Amino acid sequence: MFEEYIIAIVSATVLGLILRLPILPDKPMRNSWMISIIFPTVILAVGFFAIFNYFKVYNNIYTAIIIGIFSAVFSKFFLERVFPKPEIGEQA
Amino acid sequence: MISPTETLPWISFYLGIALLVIGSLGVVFGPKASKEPIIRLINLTVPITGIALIFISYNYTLTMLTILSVNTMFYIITIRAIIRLEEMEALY
Amino acid sequence: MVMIEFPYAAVILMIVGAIGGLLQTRPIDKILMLAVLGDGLISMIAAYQYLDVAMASSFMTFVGIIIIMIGLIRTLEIKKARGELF
Amino acid sequence: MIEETIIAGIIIYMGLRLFITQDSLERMPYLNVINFGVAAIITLKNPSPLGVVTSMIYFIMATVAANAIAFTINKIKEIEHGND
Amino acid sequence: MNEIIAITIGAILSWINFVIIDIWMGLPESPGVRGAEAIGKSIENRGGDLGGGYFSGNIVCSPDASAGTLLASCGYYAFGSPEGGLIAALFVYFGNRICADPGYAGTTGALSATILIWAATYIGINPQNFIVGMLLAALTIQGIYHPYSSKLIGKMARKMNRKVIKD
Repeated sequence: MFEEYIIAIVSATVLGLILRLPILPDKPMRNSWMISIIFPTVILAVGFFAIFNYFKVYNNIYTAIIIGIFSAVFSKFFLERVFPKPEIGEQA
Repeated sequence: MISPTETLPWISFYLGIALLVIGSLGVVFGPKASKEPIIRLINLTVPITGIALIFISYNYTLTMLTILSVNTMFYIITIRAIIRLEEMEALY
Repeated sequence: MVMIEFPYAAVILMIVGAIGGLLQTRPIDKILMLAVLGDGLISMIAAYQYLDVAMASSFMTFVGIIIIMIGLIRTLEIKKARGELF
Repeated sequence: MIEETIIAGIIIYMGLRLFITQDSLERMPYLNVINFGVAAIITLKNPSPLGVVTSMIYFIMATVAANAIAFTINKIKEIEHGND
Repeated sequence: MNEIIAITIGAILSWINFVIIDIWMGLPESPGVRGAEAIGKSIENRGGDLGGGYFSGNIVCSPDASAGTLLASCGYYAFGSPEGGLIAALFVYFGNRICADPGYAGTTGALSATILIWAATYIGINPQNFIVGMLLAALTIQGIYHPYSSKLIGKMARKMNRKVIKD
């Protein structure tokens, strides 16, 4: 049961390294908006694979690899467009 | 003690009628409702909620969704009209 | 042992939201009470176990609240520019 | 069954307390507790995956609305008393 | 009688979880949005602490570790396995990005709450005890009396080296 999660994490990490995402965010780590491997990419991969793991048909290795690739590409190219970084102190 | 899970339609129906009557009186005679039109618009949400409760007591779910979405569209149009009237100074 | 079932809480939320929303005079207090009224409506729908309807109605209720507040801020700015505010 | 009683009691207490306070900024944490209670009891009465997705969407939308209400209170205070 | 003890233990565990993670992620330091700043100043005017006020305002204005703990316990209870907590972490991250927040506190709180509930099921505490316990914990912070709770949070924040940053 836990092997697929580890495979998804490894797949997301490898494709993130190929796409030149940074491993850790900037140094005051709780205030930075930088997209890196350890914060959004791995959590996106684990969360998306947990959704697919609920339907008992799709919990195999190939789905885990595809989910890892998808989460790395999503956090590299589309995350800034879907949820843009706000202006200084602006909301609603 | 009366269990509300059996008498849930009755509670919903009579509460909806009460909200409809109170809300209609509040839209017409509410405090400061005749001076500012946005207060009258805010008061109008209470009878809409009463109508939604009456519909949900008869299990008309699609009707209730329709009236809530039409309510939101009505907000958009009326807010634009109020802003135009404020800009033209034709309100008072 | 005393037992309070859940729809009574929803009924009290809706009564509080309706009375408070009608009798307050400042617009922002009325909007906050309307949020309480929407909470009561969604919890009453969830007591009927229509979960998809609860999802869609929560979306529409809070989007309507945000639209009203945008109009409120715009109206107050126009009144401030005309010098009619207090 | 005791969980439902506790949650309903907390919601009723917070609703009555929100009704009698007068400061509008003091009411915002009480509204937050009401959002927590409703999101908790939607899942507690409907233990299914659709129920928990409903609870999550409700809580996120309610938090966005509370954020907008707090921003609007601050903005109205700035407009009325001048930006200092 | 057994359930009351379980609810008490769940309340204490979830209180420790969300307060420690929220203070560690720097919520009492600065207000994220301007509404949180207004709530913090209001609590300070009523006789409380400014750091605790910013903490309370940040909890109101964006789903932080408190929402992470609540939704992770809801997911664990509905799915019946730890994968509900992971889905809750995903949703809390999306909600944080909508509310103009980086989102570290919410996801960290959801993941740690998942681990905590998974460990607590071996001593007989069910996830619904954690749901009610999280509501009681939020009530003690936000709902009883604001000056006392904000002074408590401010004292804990000063002990954990997360003071209010003054510009």
